[in-house]
This record gives sequence, structure tokens and C-alpha cells, in this order.
Amino acid sequence: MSPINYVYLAALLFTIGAAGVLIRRNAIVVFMCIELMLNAANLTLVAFSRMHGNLDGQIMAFFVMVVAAAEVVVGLAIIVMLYRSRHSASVDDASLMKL
Amino acid sequence: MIGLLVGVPLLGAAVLLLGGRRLDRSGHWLATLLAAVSFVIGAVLFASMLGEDAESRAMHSKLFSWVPVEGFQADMAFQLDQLSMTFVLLITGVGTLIHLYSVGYMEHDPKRRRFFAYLNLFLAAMLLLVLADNFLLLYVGWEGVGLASYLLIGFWQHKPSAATAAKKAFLVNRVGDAGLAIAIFLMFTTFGTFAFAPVLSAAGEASEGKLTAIGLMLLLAACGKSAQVPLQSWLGDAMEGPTPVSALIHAATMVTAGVYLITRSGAIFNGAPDAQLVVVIVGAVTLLFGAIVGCAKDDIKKALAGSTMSQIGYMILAAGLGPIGYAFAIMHLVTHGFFKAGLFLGAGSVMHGMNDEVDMRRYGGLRKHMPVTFVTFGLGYLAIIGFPGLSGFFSKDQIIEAAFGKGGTEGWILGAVTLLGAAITAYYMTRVMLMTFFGEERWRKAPTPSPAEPDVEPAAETRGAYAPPHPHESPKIMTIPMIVLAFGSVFAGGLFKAGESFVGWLEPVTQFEHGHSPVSATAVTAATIVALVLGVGAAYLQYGRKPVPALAPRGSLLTRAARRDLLQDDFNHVVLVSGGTHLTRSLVYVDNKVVDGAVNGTAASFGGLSGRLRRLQNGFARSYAVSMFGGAAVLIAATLLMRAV
Amino acid sequence: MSFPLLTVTAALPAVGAVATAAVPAARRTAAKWLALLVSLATLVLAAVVLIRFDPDGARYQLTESHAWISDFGVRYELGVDGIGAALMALTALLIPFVIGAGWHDADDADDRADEQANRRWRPTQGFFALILAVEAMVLVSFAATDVFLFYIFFEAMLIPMYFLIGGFGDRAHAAGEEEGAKQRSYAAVKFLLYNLAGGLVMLAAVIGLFVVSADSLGQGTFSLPELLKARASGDLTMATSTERWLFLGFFVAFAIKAPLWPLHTWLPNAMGESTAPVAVLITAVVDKVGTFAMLRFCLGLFPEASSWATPVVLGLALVSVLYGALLAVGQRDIKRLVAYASISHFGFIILGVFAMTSQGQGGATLYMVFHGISTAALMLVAGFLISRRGSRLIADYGGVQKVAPVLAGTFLIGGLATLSLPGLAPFVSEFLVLVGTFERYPVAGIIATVGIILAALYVLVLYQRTMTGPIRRPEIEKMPDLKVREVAVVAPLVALLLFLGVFPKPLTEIVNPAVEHTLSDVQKKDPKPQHPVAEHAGSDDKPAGHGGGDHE
Amino acid sequence: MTGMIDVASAGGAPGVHSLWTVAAGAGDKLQAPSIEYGKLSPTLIVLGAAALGVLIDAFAPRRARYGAQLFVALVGLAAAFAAVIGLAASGAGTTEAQIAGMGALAVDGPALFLQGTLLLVGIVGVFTFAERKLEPSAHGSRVDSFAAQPASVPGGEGETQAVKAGWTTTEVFPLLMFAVGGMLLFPAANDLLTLFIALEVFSLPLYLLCALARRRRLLSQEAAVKYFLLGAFSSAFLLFGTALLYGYAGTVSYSGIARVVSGTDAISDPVLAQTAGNDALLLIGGALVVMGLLFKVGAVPFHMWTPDVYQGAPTPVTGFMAAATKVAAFGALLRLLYVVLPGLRWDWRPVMWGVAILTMLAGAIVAITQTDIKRLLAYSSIAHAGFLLAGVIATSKDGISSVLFYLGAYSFVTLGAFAVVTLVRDAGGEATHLSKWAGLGRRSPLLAAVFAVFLLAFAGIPLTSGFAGKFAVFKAAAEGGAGVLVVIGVLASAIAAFFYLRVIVLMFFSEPQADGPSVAVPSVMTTSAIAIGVVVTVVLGVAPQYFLDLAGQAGVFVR
Repeated sequence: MSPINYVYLAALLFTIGAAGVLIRRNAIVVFMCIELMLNAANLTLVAFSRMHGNLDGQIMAFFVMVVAAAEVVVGLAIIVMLYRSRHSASVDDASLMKL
Repeated sequence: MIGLLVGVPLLGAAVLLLGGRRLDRSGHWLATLLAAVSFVIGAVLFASMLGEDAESRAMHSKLFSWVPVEGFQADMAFQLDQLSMTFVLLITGVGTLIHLYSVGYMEHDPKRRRFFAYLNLFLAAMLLLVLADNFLLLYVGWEGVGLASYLLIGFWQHKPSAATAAKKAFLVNRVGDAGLAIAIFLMFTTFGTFAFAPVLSAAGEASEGKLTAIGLMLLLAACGKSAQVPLQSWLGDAMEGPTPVSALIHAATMVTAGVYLITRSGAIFNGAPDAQLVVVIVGAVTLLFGAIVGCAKDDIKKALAGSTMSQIGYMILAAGLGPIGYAFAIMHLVTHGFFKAGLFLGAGSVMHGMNDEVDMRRYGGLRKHMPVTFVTFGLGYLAIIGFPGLSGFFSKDQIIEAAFGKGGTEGWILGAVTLLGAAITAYYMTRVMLMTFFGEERWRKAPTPSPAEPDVEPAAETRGAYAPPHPHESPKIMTIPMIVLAFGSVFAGGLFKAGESFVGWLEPVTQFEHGHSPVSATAVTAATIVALVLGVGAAYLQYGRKPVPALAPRGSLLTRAARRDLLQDDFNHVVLVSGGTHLTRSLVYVDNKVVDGAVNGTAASFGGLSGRLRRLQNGFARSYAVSMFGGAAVLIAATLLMRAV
Repeated sequence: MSFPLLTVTAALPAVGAVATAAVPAARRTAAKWLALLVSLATLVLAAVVLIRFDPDGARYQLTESHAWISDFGVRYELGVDGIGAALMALTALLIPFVIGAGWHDADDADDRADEQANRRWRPTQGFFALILAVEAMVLVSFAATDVFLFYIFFEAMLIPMYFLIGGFGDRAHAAGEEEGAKQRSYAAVKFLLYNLAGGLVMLAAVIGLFVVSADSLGQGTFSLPELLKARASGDLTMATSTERWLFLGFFVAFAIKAPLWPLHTWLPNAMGESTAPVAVLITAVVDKVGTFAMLRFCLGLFPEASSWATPVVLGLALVSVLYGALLAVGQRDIKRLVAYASISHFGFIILGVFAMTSQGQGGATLYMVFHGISTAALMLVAGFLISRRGSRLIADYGGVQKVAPVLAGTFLIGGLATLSLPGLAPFVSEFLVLVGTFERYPVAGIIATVGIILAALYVLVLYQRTMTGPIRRPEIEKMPDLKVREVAVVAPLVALLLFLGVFPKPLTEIVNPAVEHTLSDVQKKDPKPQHPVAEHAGSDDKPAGHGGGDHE
Repeated sequence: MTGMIDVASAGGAPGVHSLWTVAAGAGDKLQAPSIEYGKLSPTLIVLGAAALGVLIDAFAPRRARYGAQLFVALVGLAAAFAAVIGLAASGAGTTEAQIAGMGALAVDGPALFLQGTLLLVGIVGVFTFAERKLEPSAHGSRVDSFAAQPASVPGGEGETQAVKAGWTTTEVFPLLMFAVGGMLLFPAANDLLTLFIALEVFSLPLYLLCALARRRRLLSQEAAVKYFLLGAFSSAFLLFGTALLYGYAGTVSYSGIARVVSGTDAISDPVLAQTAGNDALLLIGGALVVMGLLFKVGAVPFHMWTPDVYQGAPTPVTGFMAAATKVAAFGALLRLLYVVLPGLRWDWRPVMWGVAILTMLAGAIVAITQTDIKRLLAYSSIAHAGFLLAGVIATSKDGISSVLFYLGAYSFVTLGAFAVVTLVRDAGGEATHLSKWAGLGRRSPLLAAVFAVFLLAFAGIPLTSGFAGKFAVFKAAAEGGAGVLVVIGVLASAIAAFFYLRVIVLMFFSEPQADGPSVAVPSVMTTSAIAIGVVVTVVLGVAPQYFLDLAGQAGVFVR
């Protein structure tokens, strides 16, 4: 089966992730959706890497995983902090600043 | 030398104004002295002029180049020819006399120093007007006298009526000045200059249309300054000024400037018959207008003002007749200068004795109390009505003759009008004479408050117990000038008439020619005398025989109209004043609401837009994400679209 | 490279400003004297400029040129033609009077503030420093022959003006202290935004000019002489539409500054709210930059577009003349009245500029100078009057002439100058403008002539209502006449008005050549008088003449 | 669709095969990459200092940390700056410009210019971070504007403990250093991978820094959350775009992609030929990457995080972020558009036009009605992003150098302005509500005057750096045929002028409030930060020529 289909799958995943970010309230879930988008990108990279027959894409995928991990560290720290001060992880509750 | 003529009184004005209080005691004498000096200078120049032969009498003197701008060359330069000379003598002569008179008249006025400063200022401006050798410089004098008259009419500024009258005079004059300005523009575009000599010599070459335009504009100016219809309305109010001012400025000199202007630019009018016709018409209309107004006024000064208007009407009419009339216009101007000044001074003297009462219905039988005044005034009276042998007779007779001399129906009409005018003049002057000096002494009774006369001096009513005035003759310093002027009004005419001396004298400037009158001179004279008799008789019947009512009777429609200057002010008020007020009011509104509103509106609209856009920033991270997502979508779509097209 | 006279002339007040601002709060009077001396020294330098200027010499004299921002093609280029020199002189001349008149305007503004603030907040020093700063910037913009340099100072001068307007108002405000402050800052913001907007439009045009010049000259330049040279030689050509757009960009900015109807509404607010000296600074000095720039830049750089726009501009100018005068008649506030009168006068100036005749433009230049002096005289006296009574409303006065004759007299003279009475300086310029306009556009000339009647109206009405009549109010009973300082401020101005009215020659001689140059830039010649005339030649003007007759 | 499939099947089989063989054959032939340490020294120094900072925080006693951190940070930045100067002097900016780190990083004019600017900004940033005289000293020990114990619950027990103990968050220094390091990489990144990494490297510390405010911690945390989520969201887009571009070109190096885009050399590989034929990949990928960068520069419609984050973050952080992020992001954007996508100019220019116009107008208009000084400056920064975009669109050498100059000028004005904001305080900390600023000019004329200078520079009044920059940018745009953009830009700055004026009016023309804020007397550090701001503003305004030359020489990208 041709690798291009993985690209379509990835696009699908990416869109799902994006949609999740837009509709979910819980910060953690939102964050997970973003991770999903990153991984969609990873999948794309790998797929193209295989199509083009060079390793750049796969190497990049590794980098992205590392970065994602780092992001998780920072992100969770921030979200937990938010949760502790507000007893809620809803991003909509964090709307003191507006206009 | 010529410059001195202007310079001396100007110096006087400057010194008196800047000198401050320390000149309060001596200032008026200084002013009078300087006026006399300028008269002497004038006389000397006159003498030297007589030395020359007729053609080469005109003198020029250029002081410096005034406004030099590429092709527009205005010089500070003077020209003294026979015409100017005539005026110089009149102005300085009468001027000096009136200075003298004012010394007495203004004796108790705290601001006397300033009064004399203004008088000197006026002399300077008036002399500049008649001595200028180009129209722009003339314009300076023209507005200069306007300023002086503004200051003097409004001299008693604490009286609102005076202030208003002054403002009115200046504004109406300004309209005329605009005309003069435009005339100068036209000359400049036509001839590339506005100095007398070149313009007048080249006048023949310009198209008639141009000349007519220039002529009409000059006429407009003349109307303004000489209180001719339709710009006459200011003269009556101008009587708010002290009486010497009325005598000097609003009778003898300034108001005749219009005649000077028209005579001076005769060459232009000669080339523009249409313009001349209009001039004549204006003259004729004003002549009657003024006379009628003069008949209805009870305020002695206003009556005289009306007469001034009408007399100047004569002059303008004469000037409009062209070469056949110029000389007579000037001649009448001079004689009128004498007797009208005399009359005004007389009126002033009467008021002086009647503690500033101006209503003739409160006079009567004053001849016993102030004989000198009575005699001088009487001589002036005889002169103005054209009593045979007195100066008025000669000068006016000449004009009537010239009017007939115009020829054709025009001639007849004009002749008739002038005769009619003569009759009316006789009527209203007799009226003044009788009401003032003859009949019962109405001033002994307390006045009955009169709603009819709104602008009557409040002084009378306000006093609780009425103390009748004690009419007395004025001091020498006032009577002497009156006497001198009386002499003038008696003999000047004959002097000028003798052997056409005056006409001959002016000829080089105004190139005189004889009109071909359909009626003989004697017939005209006879007609004049008849008119005179009729007028006097009518007046005698009305005011000599039966007593004068202390309150003005309601009178006929015409009378009532005449009392209100033939409704001219009402017209002005309705059309100009209230119309203008509404215009300005509405414009102010427009400026605030529309023009400025547009500006503020734009600002406000941005504010509103801002307020609305602000709401998008609703604080929800997810909606921010939406906008990002949408943005990305649009970005992609747009890029693809770009490639597609 | 001789002695940089112009730079020094402009730099002196700038230095003075800094020095004045640095004077400690306690030494208020010292600051005033310092400012006055500096302004007088500047006046001397400006006089030197005027003397050193040779009417028969090159077009731009006393030139200086240094590289500045070569990336933008900007050079520090100074140089004056007759017009510039005259206006520099005017500026330097007026500032001492402004300072003298405003001697106490900025005092005891901080009595309310606490001691702490008293040390830091120094309104007096600030006031005079700002005035000097404005002077410096105005001088540079009159001397700049580099478009960009001019633009920079044209814009920069807004800032000190802004603080002068917003920071220092009349002590007693008709609408009360609080409301007064509000209106003041409104006026200040309006002034700044209005002019800034215009300036930014001009910025776009300036950039456009650079691009155009870069296109056709290889590398862009802002140097006016170079541009004019290139224009004349045809090296620098613009597409008609481009030229028109650029012209508009420049013109709008200048028309706002001038101000021309309908862009005038900021002026009455600004002049009404600011103190009289500042109002003088606005209308007599700063606004002149606008009309000056029209003459120097719009006509010089965009001749074709200028003549294209002339009809519209003349129309607007005429509207300004009449509209300003009529609104002046309708005002109830002395300062606003003067403001609208100024609008009317700026109408005349612009009329003269765009009449494209040597009389018109020469007259316009003289007009700028004389209007500066006459308005200064009128406005400063008005300021003295207002400071005595503490009200700007005409209705609050009447009969002043009785108690303060000198004040009334000078006020009247100022007024007469404003209605350009012959014998006073403004008459010469106004008459020249009218003649110049009439030469080419008779109808316009006649319509404008109506303006002089209206001028008489608003001046005399103002004088009558304030000075004459019976005294109705006790405040006026004990109103003192002019003090020595005030006389010292007004007398020289009056003297100048009289002198220049009789002997304007020195000025005209300096101005004429510059005007001729400008006219040659726009390839315009004075219409020849039809003398000796052929019969039909005059016919075209005949209706105009009659129209005038009907009009009166 | 079908076409795609047989593309894949056609290219698939051999592709698969080749892949295995490569791996099998060359497994042991992996050679170490060659790194030009000299060329990369600035970045390395900063990152090294950052790492050192972490160690210090880990092991040094609490008392010693502040001094040590400050020392390390300043020395590190200064050394890096010196290195940049050295490189520039050795001509690395102009003639010697080259690609370093196996194509990962470019060392050329723009890179060095921006790195220099960033390092200076960093130094000034450190000054403001290290300011300890503004906050009232807690229990005898001086504290800065960062939370004593960020992990603790606001107002909770832990916090009071920490405050009593007088703790301070010295971690901010290494965080700042890491951010600077990432920013140094960002404009120099020469392939999409490095771009992404650099983005994350400087973003993550910023997320954290935003959360560390000592006062108003809820706002601070909220800012952090918003910034983090939206930032991650956008970087996901960027990454996906990267993937697509990789798919299009088969490589992530700028030059490689550019080569394929321009289609200069014939493509032998059939698969590549197929993908390279598919412009959708290229356009969508490019758009997504650009969008990621536009998010960082705060362009409409990706700007909405800006006001909230600027308002919530500790003011020193806001200042640093506002200045540095813009510099780095615009650097990257320039390189991307000029090096990778010049071939697509006609595709992206119109789109960027739209973005620029929207950004200028929206920023200016919304700012009119702001009531919080920090939010106001945030919107102003959006408007300025719009002006900068106008320069970017010029697509000419002048465009590059004008943007560089503008960035230099702008960043210092911003730093100075926010530094002033830190000084105006009342009981509740900084008094950021505009009403509090009323009559500031009466209370402390000098400070007000300084702030006025900054505002005028923002407004682009002549004789300030703001005007020179704006003029440069607009001039470039006009020469690039974007006259309309210039006119709109002019209009926008007219609108913008209004709200800058509002603040000036407030400070000078309105009476001070009774309970108005007091102006804290800062230490030498904030003072010098502000002073530097003023000096740069005036110098670049009055005599910009030297710096324009600098930017002009630096205005060439190496390919």
C-alpha cells in the first residue's frame, strides 16, 4: 500500500487535533489534541521520508518527539499551576483578561 | 513744499495724540496754528501758481517710490494743479476757521485734545486726497478721511447712537471704497498704471466698455463718500458728531470728495456716455431725495444734512454733464462749502445757546437773543436758496443752465428737476429759518414727551422741574468764523462769475465747453427766481403765518416717509442687517455642526469601530485559536487562489 | 563654506530653550529674562540675514549643505530666498513680543500643587523654553531647501506648539476651571491630530517624490535646488497623475496648516483656548509655514499640477475669505473672532499665491509678514484686555475706551490694520493680492474685494461692542490702562505697521526677485495690460466690471 | 487522486528498495558532522551560559545565586556580543557570509545584525529582570518582580512561607538566556528543522517566564496558559507546514527547497518529480510555515494572544518579549520569504498585503479604546508589526535593510517604554490602568517626558528613531511598488498617533489624582535600561545614517 495514504491519514489526524483544540475545554485535553497534531506532522514526515527515500524526515520525527516531550514538561507544569490556583483545568475559566 | 501741506497737519495730529495729557491745555491752539500754517502754505503756492501761465500751472513732486512690484509702480507723489489748488484753499481755509470755532465750541470737553488731533488728521487726509497724483494714493486719502470722519462722528463714544452712527458711516463708505478699489484694478489691467496723467491721457484709447466699467465703479465710490443715493443713508446719522465736524467734514469738504473724483477722472467719463448718464441720474435723484428729506426733519442738523445731500446732488449732476458741467460743479462746491459751513456753524451756535437742543420745534424767536448768529445764518440762508446776487444764486443758476444745456429731452427733464430742487430748497431752508429765529419762543414751555421722536435728547425729560434754557450769543471765537464764512457766502459767487474767472481758471484741467441750451440764460434765471419765490412763499404760508406745533403733526404719508429718510434705513435694516445676521448665525451653526462635525464625526466613528472590534478580544483562548485556525484557512485559500488566477 | 549664519540663527533659540528649561524653579524671573535676551539676539541675527541678503544675487543665498542621511537622499541644506528671509525676519521679530506679552501667563500655575511638585514642575521655564523651541523649528523650516529637512521640522514643531496650547490656557476660563482644562486639551489634541494627519499625508507624498526622483535621476534627492534644476532641464519628469497626487499630498498638509476652508476648524479652538501670545504664535508664525511652503514647494515642484489645481484652490480661498469674515462677524468670543478673521486673511494669502502673478505672489508674501504683525498687535492687546477682565466674551465688555483710552486706541489701530486701512502695512499687501488676482481672474478679484467690506464690519462691531458705549459693568469701572510693559510690547508693532504702510519698499525689493523665480518655475507670465488697447481687447472684462457693480 | 496513487506505486517499489540497501550498505559509514564553532560562537556562548545558570541554581546556595546568575548572564551576553562584533569585523556579515553547521545555520549579514540586536536587547532585559529596588523589600530582603515561589498557590500557605523567607526566582536568568539562545538561532536557521527547534527553544522559556509574576499571579498564570496553548497550537501548524514542504522538496534545507521551487536543475528522481509537480504541497506548506511565524510577530489574525499575554506577564518579561520576539521572528520571516520562497513571490505577496493592511489598521484602531497601558502598548506593537510587514513586502535589498533598521530602533523604544511602566506603582504593584497615569507630568516631569519621547517615537514623530524607521520601511515599500500600502500605513499611523497622544494628554494636561501612583526610584539597572532606550531613540532619530549603512551592508542573505 502506497505511503501517500499515510499522508492523507496524517492530514485527517491533524484536522481532528485542531478541531479538538477548538472545541474541548479541559486544558489537558486541548494539550493532548496539540500533541496529536504534532504526531500527525510526524506521520507525514515519516511517510514522505519513505516516499523520497531519504532519512531527513525520520530524523526530524525524532527531533519533534523530543521537542514534544519538552513541551509536555513545560505545558503540564503550567496547566497544573493553573489547576492548583483555580481548582479547574478549564481554559474558559482563564478569561480574566479580555477586550 | 507740496508735501508740507499734508505733512504739517499730520504732524499736528501725531503730536497731539502722542503728546499725552501735558498738551491738554495748549493742544487746541497748536492744532489751529498748524491748520493756519497749511492754509498759508496753500496761499503761497496759489500765488506762485498765478505767476505761471495757465497751461504750466500744474506742479508735481515725487517723494519716493511707494509700492514697487514688477509693473505695479505706486509712487508717493503729489500733483498740484488748479483743481487741487481750489480744494486746498477751501479745505485749509474753512478748516482753519472751523478749528477756531471749535476752540470755543469744545471748550468744556475733557477730550478736546483728541478732538483737535482728529481734526488735523482729517485735514491731512483730505489734502492727501486732493493732492495725490495717482489713484492709489488718492485711495489712501479717501479712506483716511473716512477714518477721520469715523473717529469724529463717534467722538462722543459713550453715546451708543454716536458709536453706531460712526460704524455705519465707515461701513457704507467702505462699500464705496470697494468700488474705487475695483476701478483701480480695472485701470491697472487696462492701462498698466493708475497715475492720473497717463491714465487720463490714454483714456481715449481704451474700449468704451472698459471705461464704462471704470466709470461706474468710480461713481460707486463717489456715492459712498458724497452720500448719494443709494449710499446716502449714513449722512443723516453722521450728525451725531460735534457740530463743527458736521460743518467741516459733512458739509464743506469730505462729502464733496465724490465730486472731485468724478471731475478729476473726467477724461474717463467723457469716454463713457452710459456711465455719465448714470451719474446724472444719481445726481438728480439725490437732489430731490435730499431736498424732500430736508423738508421733513425737525432736527436742525438733520435738516441741514438733507440739504447737503441735495446740494451735492446738484454738483454730481453737473459733473455728470461732462465738460459743460465740471467747472460749475466745482464752483457750486466751493460756494456751498462757504454757506453750508456757515449754516452749520450757525446751527451749532444755536445749539450752544440752547444747551444742545436740536429739535427746531423747541426753538423759535431766537433772532433777538443771538443776533450775530441770526445775521450770519440768514446770509447763508439767502445764499443757499439762491437769492439773486449771492454766491449760491450764481453757482446754482449755472448748473440749472447747464442741465438744460445737456439738450434734448434729457436736457428738459434735468432742467425741470433742478428747478424743482431749487424750489424745494427754498422751501425747507425757509422752514428752518422761520422755525428757528421767528415765531413764538416755544422753548419757554416745558416739552411734552414725544413718542414720535425716538432719538430726541433725553436730557429734557429727565430733568424733573423744567428750567427753560437761556439763549445767549456765542463767544467771539465762535462768531468770527461765522462772519467770515458769511462774507464768503455772499461774495464768492459773484467773484467767480465775474468774467468766467473761475471757469477760466479750471479750464486747463476740466476743458470747459459751452452747452447749447434750448432756452436762453435769462429765461433760466427767471425760472430759477420764480421757483425760489414759490418755495419761500409756500414755507411762509405754512410756518410763518400759523404757529408751529410743539409736537410734530402726523403728517402725510410722504412726510412720514421723509422723516424716516424715505424708508431707506428700514430697507437696509430688513434686507442687509437682519438678513446678514441670519446668514452669519446659520453659518456659525454650519461651521460647528457640519464642517467641524464631519471632523469630530470621523474621530468618533473610529472610536466606535474600535469599541466593536475590541469585543472580538473576548478573553477565551479557544476563540483566539478559532481566529488563528480561520486565519490559516484563509491564508491557504488565498495562496491557492492566487495560483489559480 | 562661509560662516553658517542660518544654522546659528536657528540654533541660538534652540540652545536658549534648553538653557531656559534648565533654570531652577525658584529663579522664574531669570528664566524670563534669559528667554527674552535670547529672542532679541536671534532678532539681531535675523536682521543680519536680511542685510546680508542681496536682492540681485543668486536665488538661494547664505546656503549651507552637509550630508545627513544619504540613504534617504537627505542633506542638511539651508538657504534663503527673499521670501524665506522676510519670513525668518518676521518670526524673529515677533517672538520677543510674544515673550514680553506672555510675561506672566505661566506664573503661579502651580500654587495649587504641593511643595514636592513645586520643585520639579516648572511651568514658567517650560512656557518660554517651548516658545523658543518653536521659534527654532520655524526658522529652520523657513530656511530649509531640502524637502525632507523641511518636512521634519514642519512636523516636529507641532510638539512644542501642542504643549503650549494644551498646557497654558487663560487663567480665568469662561466655562470654569475644570471645563476649561477639558476644552484646552481638546483643542490641543485637535490641533495636533489635524496637523499630524496632514503631515502624514505629506509624508506619503515626500516618499513618492523620492521614488520619482530616484527613478528619473538615478538616485533620489530631496534638495530643492537640484530638483528645480532637474525640473527645468526636463531630467526630472513625472506622469501627470503622479504629479497631481504628489501635489495633493503636499497641498493638503499646507492647507491644513494655513488653514484653508474647510480644513480650518482646528484654528478657532486652538486660538480660542490658548493664551493670546500663543495664539499669536500659532496664527502669525506657525501657520505662515503653510502658505510659505505652498509658494516654495507646491508651485516649484509641481508646476503643472499647481495650475491644474488653481481653479479649485482659488474657489476654496474665496470661500475662506468670505466664510471666515462672516463667521468672525457671528462670533461671541474675542479670540475666536480674531481666529476667523485670520482664516479670512489666509484666504487672501492663498488667493495671491495661486493667482500666479507677481503682484499676487509678492502681495501674498508681504501679506504673510504684515498679517503677522497686525494680528500680533490686535491679539496681544486683546489678550491684555482679557487678562484684565478674565473673560473672552465680547458681551462682558463695553465702554472700556472711557477708562483705558490707550488700550482702546491700540486695539483700534490693530483692528484698523486688520481691516487693512490704507496707510497701515496690511493695506499694501491686500491691495497687491487683489490686483494680482484681478489681473488674471477678474471675477475672483471682485468677490474677494467684498471681503474687505466684511472685514470692516467685524472689526468695527468688535470695537464698538467692547470699547464704546456706556460702562455697564463694575469690573470695567476700575480697569487699569496699559502698563509700561504692555505699551512696550504694542508700541513697536504699531510703529512698524505705520512705517511699513508708508515705506514697504525695502521689503518688496527683497521679495520681488524671489517671486519672479517662482513664477518662472511655474512658467507663468503676468498678463499684459491692454494699453495701448485695441477697441475689442477690453470687452472680455466688461461683464466682470458690471458684475462688480451689481455685486456691491 | 488516481494520479497520486500510481505516482506512489510507480515511485514506491524502488524507493523502498533503495532505502534498505542504503541502510544495509552504509550502516558503519556514518561520519561525525563538521561544526564551525567559531562561526557559531555567539549562540554557543549564550547557551553555555544558560546551562551554567541552571547548574548554579541547582547547586549554589540561595544567597549567592542572584549575584552569580546576574554575573553569568551579563558576561555571557557581553561575550556573545563581542563574538558577533568579531564575526562582523571579519567580514562574516558581508563577503565571508556562509552556511555553517552542515547547512543548519546561516552566518550572514542579517543573522549577525539581528543577533547583535538580540544580544543588546538581552542585556537590557537582564537589567530590568534584575531590578530589586521597586518592590517593597519583603522582610528585609530585597526582591524582584518575580514570584517568590511560582509553584505555590497564589495567596496560599506556601507563598506566604516563601515570601517570609524572602526567596526569589533566580531561575529567570537561565530561562532568559535559553530564550535568547533560541532567538539567536531563529533568524539564522537555514533549514526548517532548525527553525522549528529554535522556535521551541525560545518559546518554552518564555511560556514559563510569563507565569512568574510576583503580583497579580492569576493574570500571570492565565497569560502563561494562553500563550502556551496558542503557541503550541501555532507551532503545530508550522511543523505540519514543514512536513508538507519536506514532502514537496524532499529536503528541509532552505537552499534545497528554493532550488526545487525555482526548478533550475532538472530533477532525476521520479518521485521527487511527481511531488515537486504538486504545487498544493508547496503552497499549503509554505502558508502554514509563514502562519507559524506570523503568530510570533503578532500579525492579524494571529495576534489575539498578544494583548492578554503582554498584560499578564511580568512587565520586564513583557518588555523583553515584545522587543526580542519581534526581532527574531521577523528575521526568520525575512529569511524564509527571501531565501526559500522568492520564486513564489507572486503567490505570497498579495496575501501578505492583506495581512499587513489588516494588521496596521486593526492594531491602530483597537488601541484607541484601551484603558490599560500594557494592553495599549501590546496593540501598538501589533500596529508596528503591520508597518514592518510593509517593509517585508518590498522584496528588495532596501526592504531587508529597512526592516532590520526598524527592528533595531523599535526594540529599544519598547524596552524603554516597558521599563518606565515598571516604575509607576501604587499599593497594588504597577499602576497600569491609564486613569492612574493622570497628571504624572506634574508629579515627575522627567519620567513623563521620557515616556513622552518613547510615545512620540512610537507615533513616528520626526527626530525620533520611530520616524527614521517608518520612513525607511515606507520608502522601501513605495520603491517596491506598494504605494497603496504606504498610504494605508500613513493613515494607520495617523490613527495610532491619537492614542499615543491620549497618554501624553493624560500625563501632562490632566490634574493628578489624589490617590495617584507614586514613581519608584529605580536602581542603576532600570535607570540605565531607560537611558539606553532614550539615547538610542534620539540618536537613531537625529543621525541614523551610520546605522542605516550598517543595516544596508547587512541586507544580503546567503543562499
